[in-house]
Amino acid sequence: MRCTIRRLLIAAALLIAALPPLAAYAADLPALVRGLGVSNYDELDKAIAKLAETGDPAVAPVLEALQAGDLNLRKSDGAVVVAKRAGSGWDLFDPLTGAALGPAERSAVERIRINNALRRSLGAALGALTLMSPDPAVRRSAAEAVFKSRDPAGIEILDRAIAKETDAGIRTAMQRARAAAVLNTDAPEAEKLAAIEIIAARGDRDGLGLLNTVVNATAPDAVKAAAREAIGAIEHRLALWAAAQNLWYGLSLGSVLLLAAIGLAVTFGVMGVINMAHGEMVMIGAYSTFMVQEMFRAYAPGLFDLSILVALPVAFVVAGGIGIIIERGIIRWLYGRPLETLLATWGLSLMLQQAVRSLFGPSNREVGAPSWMSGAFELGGLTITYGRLWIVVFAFAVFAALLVALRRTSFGLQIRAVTQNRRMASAMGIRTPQVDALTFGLGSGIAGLAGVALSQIDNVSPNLGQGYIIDSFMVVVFGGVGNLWGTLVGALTLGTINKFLEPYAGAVLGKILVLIFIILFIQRRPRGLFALRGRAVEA
Amino acid sequence: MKASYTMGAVAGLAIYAASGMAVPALAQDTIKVGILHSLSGTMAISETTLKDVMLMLVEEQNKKGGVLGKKLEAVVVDPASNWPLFAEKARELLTKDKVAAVFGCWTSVSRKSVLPVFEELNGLLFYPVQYEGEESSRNVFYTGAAPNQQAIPAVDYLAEKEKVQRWVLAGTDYVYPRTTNKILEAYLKSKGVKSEDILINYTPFGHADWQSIVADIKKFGSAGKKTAVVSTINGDANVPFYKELGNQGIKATDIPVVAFSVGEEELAGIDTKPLIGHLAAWNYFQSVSTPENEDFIKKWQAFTKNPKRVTNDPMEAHVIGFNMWVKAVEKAGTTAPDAVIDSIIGVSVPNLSGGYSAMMPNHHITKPVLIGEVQDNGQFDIVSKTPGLVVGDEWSDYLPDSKDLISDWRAPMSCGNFNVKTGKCGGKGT
Amino acid sequence: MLTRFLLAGLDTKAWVLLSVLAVLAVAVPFMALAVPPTSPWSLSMLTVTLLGKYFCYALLALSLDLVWGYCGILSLGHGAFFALGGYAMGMYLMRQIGSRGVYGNAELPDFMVFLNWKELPWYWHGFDMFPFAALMVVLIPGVLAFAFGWFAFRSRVTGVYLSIITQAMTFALLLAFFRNDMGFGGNNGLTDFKEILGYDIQAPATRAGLFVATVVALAIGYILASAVVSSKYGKVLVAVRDAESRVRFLGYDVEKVKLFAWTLSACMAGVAGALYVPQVGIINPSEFSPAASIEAVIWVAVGGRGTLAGAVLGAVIVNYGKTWFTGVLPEVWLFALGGLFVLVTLFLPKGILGLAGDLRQRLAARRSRAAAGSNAAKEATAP
Amino acid sequence: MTDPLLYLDGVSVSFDGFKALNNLSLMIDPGELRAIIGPNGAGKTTMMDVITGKTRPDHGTVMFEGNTDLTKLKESTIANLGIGRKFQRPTVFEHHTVLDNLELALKNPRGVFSGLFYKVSEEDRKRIEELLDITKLSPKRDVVAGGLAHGEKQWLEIGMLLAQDPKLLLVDEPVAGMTDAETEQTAHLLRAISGKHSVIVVEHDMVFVRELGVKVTVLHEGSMLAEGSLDTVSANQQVIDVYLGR
Repeated sequence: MRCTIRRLLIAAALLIAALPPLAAYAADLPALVRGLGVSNYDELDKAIAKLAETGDPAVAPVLEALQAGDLNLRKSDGAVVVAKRAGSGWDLFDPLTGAALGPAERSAVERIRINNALRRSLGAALGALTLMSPDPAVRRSAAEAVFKSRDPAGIEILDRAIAKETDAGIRTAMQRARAAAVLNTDAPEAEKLAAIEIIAARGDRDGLGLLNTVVNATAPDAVKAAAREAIGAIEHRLALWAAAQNLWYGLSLGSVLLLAAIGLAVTFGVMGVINMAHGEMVMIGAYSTFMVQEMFRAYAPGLFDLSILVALPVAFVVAGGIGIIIERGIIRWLYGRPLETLLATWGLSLMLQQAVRSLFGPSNREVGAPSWMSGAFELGGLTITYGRLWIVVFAFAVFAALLVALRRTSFGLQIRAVTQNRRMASAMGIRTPQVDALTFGLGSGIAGLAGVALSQIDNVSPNLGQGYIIDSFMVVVFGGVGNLWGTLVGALTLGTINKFLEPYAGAVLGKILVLIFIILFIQRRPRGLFALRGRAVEA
Repeated sequence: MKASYTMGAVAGLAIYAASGMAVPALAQDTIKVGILHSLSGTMAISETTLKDVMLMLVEEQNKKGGVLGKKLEAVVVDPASNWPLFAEKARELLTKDKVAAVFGCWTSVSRKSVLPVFEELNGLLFYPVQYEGEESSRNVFYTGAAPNQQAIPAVDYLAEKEKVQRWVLAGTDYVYPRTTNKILEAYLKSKGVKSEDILINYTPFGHADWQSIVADIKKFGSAGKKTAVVSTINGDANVPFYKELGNQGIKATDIPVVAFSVGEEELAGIDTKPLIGHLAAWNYFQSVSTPENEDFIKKWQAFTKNPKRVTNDPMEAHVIGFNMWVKAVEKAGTTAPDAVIDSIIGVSVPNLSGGYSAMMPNHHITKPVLIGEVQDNGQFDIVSKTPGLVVGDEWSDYLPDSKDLISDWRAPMSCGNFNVKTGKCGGKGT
Repeated sequence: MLTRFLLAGLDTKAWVLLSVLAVLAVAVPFMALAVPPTSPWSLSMLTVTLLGKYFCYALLALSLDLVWGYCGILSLGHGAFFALGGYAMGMYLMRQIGSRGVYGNAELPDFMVFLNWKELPWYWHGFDMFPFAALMVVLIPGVLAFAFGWFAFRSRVTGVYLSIITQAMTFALLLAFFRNDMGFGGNNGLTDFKEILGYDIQAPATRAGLFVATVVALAIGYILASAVVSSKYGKVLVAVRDAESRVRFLGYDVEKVKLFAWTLSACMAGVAGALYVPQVGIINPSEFSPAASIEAVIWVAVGGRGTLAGAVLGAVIVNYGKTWFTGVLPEVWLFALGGLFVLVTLFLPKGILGLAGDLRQRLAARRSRAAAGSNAAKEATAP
Repeated sequence: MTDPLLYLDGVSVSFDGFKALNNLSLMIDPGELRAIIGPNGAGKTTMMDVITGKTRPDHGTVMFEGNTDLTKLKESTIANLGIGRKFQRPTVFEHHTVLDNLELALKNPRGVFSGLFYKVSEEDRKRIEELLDITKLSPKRDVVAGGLAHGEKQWLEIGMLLAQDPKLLLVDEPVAGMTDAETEQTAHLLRAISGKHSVIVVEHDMVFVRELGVKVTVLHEGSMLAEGSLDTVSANQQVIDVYLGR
C-alpha cells in the first residue's frame, strides 16, 4: 500500500511534467483544493468529489497527499498545504504545484482527517484519475480501485484506457472494472449479461461478493439468473480449493509447531533434559529480534527489510550463549536425573520471564515485518501470506540444517556418541563436558531462531514462551523422543489434524480433540511415532 | 530426631505467620490505598500500567497535601494473575493493611473472585476496566464501560456511517465477550438484522493461529453486503489476530474491525500500517486533544521517565475513580466505607475528554463514548463522539432476565438488583 | 485389624507431624475466635484461611508424593484431580445459593441465567445434596484416574511419556472447562458462594470449622498414606519404582499395583480440592493449568520426595514463601521463587527432609566405619 | 517317559529383520538341570524373554506343564505359574534391605490388598532364615541391597528366586563376577535344587558348566546346534567351528 502510493506520486509527477500547462481549467483548481479545508467528513467528501470531477490528473497528488494524511490546513489563512515533518516543525508545500511554502510551527497547521468512507472515495477518485498513468503497476491498481468503487462515472475513462492499453493482464483488469461499473448502472440487459460473464471469469471472492450484490439488488430476472449461475460456478470452484487451503493452513501451523519443538528435540530428545525453560529461549530469540530491529530503526531505517536476516544469527548466538551458561551453571549437575532438570529449568523459566519483564517491561514489543514478509498472493483459489510461506520454508531449512549438523559433522558424531554412551565416548577421548554444553547451546540457539520466526506472527511479550512449551513437548513425545524425523512428522501431523478439525469442531474443541488423540496414540505406541524397537530399548 | 526439629519448625512457622499477620497496621497517620493489579503472569501485560498510574495519582495527591490532612500510602501487592490469589490478597489488604479503598482487578473473573471478600469485610473496590455488566455491588464502583457505553454505540456507528448490514461477532470464549455478544445479537435483531447476517465465533485465550478464522471472516464478507467485525478478542490474542488480518489484506475500507479491548497499549505491539482505519470504541483515547489530557500525558510520561509511554482508557478510569474517591472522602470527612459509599453517589469530577463524569446511584459512572480509527503511529483518530454523556447500564435491557432489574444504592432502596416488575429487591424473585 | 494396619506405619516423624496438626486444630480456632483481636496472640481470619489453604495444598502434595516418591510415577497433571474435586464441591455450593443469586433464580446459577440457559444441565442434578456431592468429590477424580491409569499402565506407558500425557490430560481439561458451553461457568468458574451445610460460609466459625476439617483430612490422609507405604504393598510400590520388570518376574501384577496407588492418590487430591474451594471462595479452570500441577510437584521436591512428611513440609513452606514474597517484594518475587527451585534441586536433591536424613547418616557414619562403608556404597549406587 | 515340564516348539522371534530366535525347539523335563551355551547373539537371553513372557514370539508355542501356552500370558501370570528368573545383570531392589527383598519374593498371595494387610507369619520368618543361611547373607540382613557387593547381589537374587519356590528356574549367567569358590558353591546349590525344581542355566563359563555336569544345549543364531553331554557337544565339529573353536 505504502509503495503503491510512492509509485502513484512518481507517476503523477511525470504526468505534470509531460502534459502542457492545463491553463484551460487549472484556474479553479486552487479554489477546489482550498475547499478541502473543512473539518466535517460529509463536506470533505463533496469537496473530494468536486475535485475528482475535473478529471485533471494534476489533482491526483493532492488526493494522494490527503490519503497519506499529509494534507493540512494552515490555521493562519485557512490554506490547504502539504506538510512534511522537519525536526520539531513542518515544511509546507503547495499541494498542486509542489512549490515550497517555507517552514511552520508544529501547531501552525492542523491535519485534515479522513475516515474509512473518505478513504474509499479517495481510492475511487484516484483510480479514475490514474487509469492513464504511464506506469503499468499504477494502471493495474487504478483498475482494481475502480473495480472496488464500481463508480459508473469511470466507465468512459475505462473505455478510453482499455482502447489504449497494451498489457493484456491490465486490460482484463480494466474490463473487469468496467463490468463491475456497468453492473452498477441501469445499462441494457445484454450488456449486463456480458459483464456478468467477465466477472464470473474472475472467479474469486471479490467477484463472488460483486455478483451477490447484483442478486440482492433490483435487476431483470435474466440478469439475476445469470448472476446466480455464475455464483454457483465460483462457489463450486472455491469449495474445491477449500481442502487445499486447509492443507496449507495445516502445513503452516505444523511448521510453527516444528520450529517451536525442534530445539526441544535436541535438549530433551537427544540430551534427555526436560527443559521447561525452552519456551523462554524462544522468547529470548524474539526479543533479540526486537533489539536488532530497534537498532535498524535508529541507525539504518532504509535497510529495515534486512533486519530479520541480521536477527537470525544474533538470536541464535544470544539464546545459544544463554543456553551454554545454563548448562554449565545448572544442567550439568543434574545429568541422569531428568526429573530434577524439570524442576530446575522450571524455576529458571520463572526467573527468565521476570528478568525480561523487568528489562523490557511487561507489555508487547513491536516487531515489524519486512516488506518481503508482509502481504499475500493468490495461488488459484488459495490465499498464501508471505509471512507464513517464509516460516514454512524457514522451518524446513532449520530442520535440514540440524539434520546435517548431527549426521554429517564430527560435532554431530560426538553428540551422538556422548548421548549413546557417555563413558565410552569419554574413554575415546571425546571431551564430554564441552559436547554437553555445545549440544545444549545448539538446542537453545535453535529455539532462539524459532523466536525470530514466531515474533512475526505472535506477541513479543514475556509470556511468549509459555504459549509454546506444552505444544512443543506434545510434538516431541508424539514423534518419539530422540528422533528428529519423528519431530518433523509429529509437528506436521498435529498441525494438519488441528486445521482439518477446526472448521467442524471449532478452535477450542479442535485442540482438545488433538490432545485426546495424543493421549490415545501414546497408548498404542508407548514410545511415540518413531520409537526404537527390540532389545535396544531394554538396554 | 532431626525430623522432629523440622516438624517443630512447621509449627513455629505457622504460629509466626499467624502472629506476623495479626499485628494491626500501626501507621495511623497515613491513609492506605490498596493496589490490586497483577505484576506477573498473563495479566501483567495489561495491569502493570495501572499499578504505575495509581502510584502516580497517589504521589500527585500527596503533593497536594494528601486527603483529610493525611498523606496517602499506596500498598502494592501482586495477585500474579491467579484468581484465588486475588481474593486472598484482597483479604490481606483489607484486614492486615487496613486500606481505606482498593483500586484494582482486570477481567471479570478477578472481580468475581474478590467480590465476596469486599462484601464480607465491607471494603471499597474501584474496578477500572470495561466489563459485561450484569452486576452491581454495594462495595464496588465500576469506572470502566458497561456494554451500553461501548458496544452499542460502536455498532450504531458502523450501521450508520459504514452502512454495515452483516456482522461478525468474534470474541475470546469468556464471560465478557459472551455477554456482550448476547446483548449485541439481541440489539441487532431488534434493529431488523437477520440471523443469517450474524456470525458468532469464539476462540480460546491466547489463540495464536488465526488463519482459518480470518479466512472465514473473508468468506462471510463476500456475500455482497457490507460486513464488519465486532471484536471482543482478549488482549493477548489480538496481536496475532491483527497481524493475520494485515497479512491476508483485509483492509478497513473493505471489512472494518471494531474492537472493545484494543487500546494504545495493545497496538504498541503491532505495526499498525496495514491496520489503518480499523476501529476501537472507548471512553478515552490518548489522542483526545484537551488541556486536561495533554497535562495528564505530560505527567505520566514524566513519572514513567519514558517519553513514548502511551495512555489508555482503563488508566483514565482509574484517574476518574481515584478523584471521585478523594472527593467523596473529603465530602464525608472520613474514609469509613459506609460514609464514602453514601457520599460518593452524585460526586462528579472532570474526565480527560473535556467533560465531567458523575457517580450514579448504580455505582456506574457517566462517560462519553468515542470511536477511533487506528493510525499508522499506533494512535487513534477520533471519528465520532457521542453528543452527551452515557450512563452505565448495569442490567442490560436486551437480556430477558435482566431487563426488569435496576440498581440504586441510595437509601431507602439500597438494592443492587431491584425488580421493577415485582417491586422487590432480589432479582426475578420466585 | 484396620486400626493395626493404620497405626503400623507411623514413625517418629509421623507422630511429630500429627501432634503439630492436633495442636493447630485446637489452637488456631481458639486464637481466631476466643482470643480478643487486640491481643498479639489473636489470629485474623486471613491467617486461618491461609493456613487452611496451605494444608489443602499439603494434602495434594501428599497424594502426589504417594505416586511420585514411592511409585516413581511423575504426574504433571495432578492438579486436574484437585480441580475436579474442587468443581464437585463448587457445584454443591452453587446449588446452595438458591434464589439468593442476583437474578433470584432458584434453579439456575447466575452464569447460566445471563447466558440464558433454559434449564439445569443433567450433570448438575444431585449436587444440591451434600452426600451426593461429597461422594462425587472422590468418585469423579477416582474414576478418571482409574480409566486413565488402566489404559496407560496396561500399555506400559512409563517415565517422561507418562508425565507428558498426564500434562496433556490436564491441559485438555483446562481448555474444556474454559468453554462456556460446558456449563461450568467458563473462565469465571464458580464463585460467590453463600453457605455450606446451612452455615454462612463467611462466618468466622464456619471458616474455623473448615480449617479444622482440613487439618483432620490432612491427618487422615497422612495416616492412610504412611500405612500404605509401610505395608508390604508399599514395599512393592518402591520395588516397582526401582526395578519394574524384576517385580513382574516375581509374579506381581505391576499394572494393578500402580493403578491402586494412582487412583487412591487421585481421590486424596480430589478431597484436597473440595476443601480448598470453600476456603478460597472460587474454583476456576486455571486450577487445571499444567503450571499449577508442576508447582505441586515442586512442593514435593522441595520438601523431599519419598518422605510423606517432606511433601507436607514442602507444600507449606513454598506456599508460605509465595504469600510472603508476593506481599513483600511484589515486583521481583518470581526471582526469589524461581531461585529457590533451582537451588533446592542443585543443593538439596533429596529435599529438606532428605538433607536432614543425610546429616543423620553423616553422624552415624562418623560413629561406625562399617556404616560409613555401606553409606559410601549407597552414595555410589544411588541414581 | 514323563511329559516335559517345558516344551518350546518352533519358536521364532525377530527384531527389525534380525532373527533372534529361528524355529527353536527345546524340551525340559521335570527336575531336570539343563545348561545352555552359545556365543553372543545366539538368542539365549531372548529365549528366556520368550519363556517369561517379556517378548512375544512371531511363531511357535511355549507349553508349560503340557497344557498352558505361555506365549499368551503376561509376565506376572507366568511367574505365578512357577517360573522364576534371574537376570544376567543382578537386579535386586536397591532401596530395600536384604530382608525386605526376600520378603517380597516369598511365595504369598500377590494381590494389592493381601499386600496391604500382610503380616510376616511364623513359617515365613523361618523360610527367610533358611534362605539367609543358603545365601550366606544373614549378617547383612538389614543392609540395603544397594550396599551389597556384586557377588552378594548375585546370591541375594538367587535367594529371591528360591523364595518364589518355582517349578522352573531360569538362571542367566549366575556366576559372572563370582570368585571360584563362590562359583563352586553356586554349582552345588543349583545341583541341589534341581530334582525338586527344573533349572535352565545359561553360562559362558565352561568350568562352571563342567562343574554342573549335565545335559548341554548349544544355541547358534537362534536355533539349536547340538545337544548332549558337554563332552559330546564339544566333540561336535559344528560347535567347535562356531563357538568352542575360537
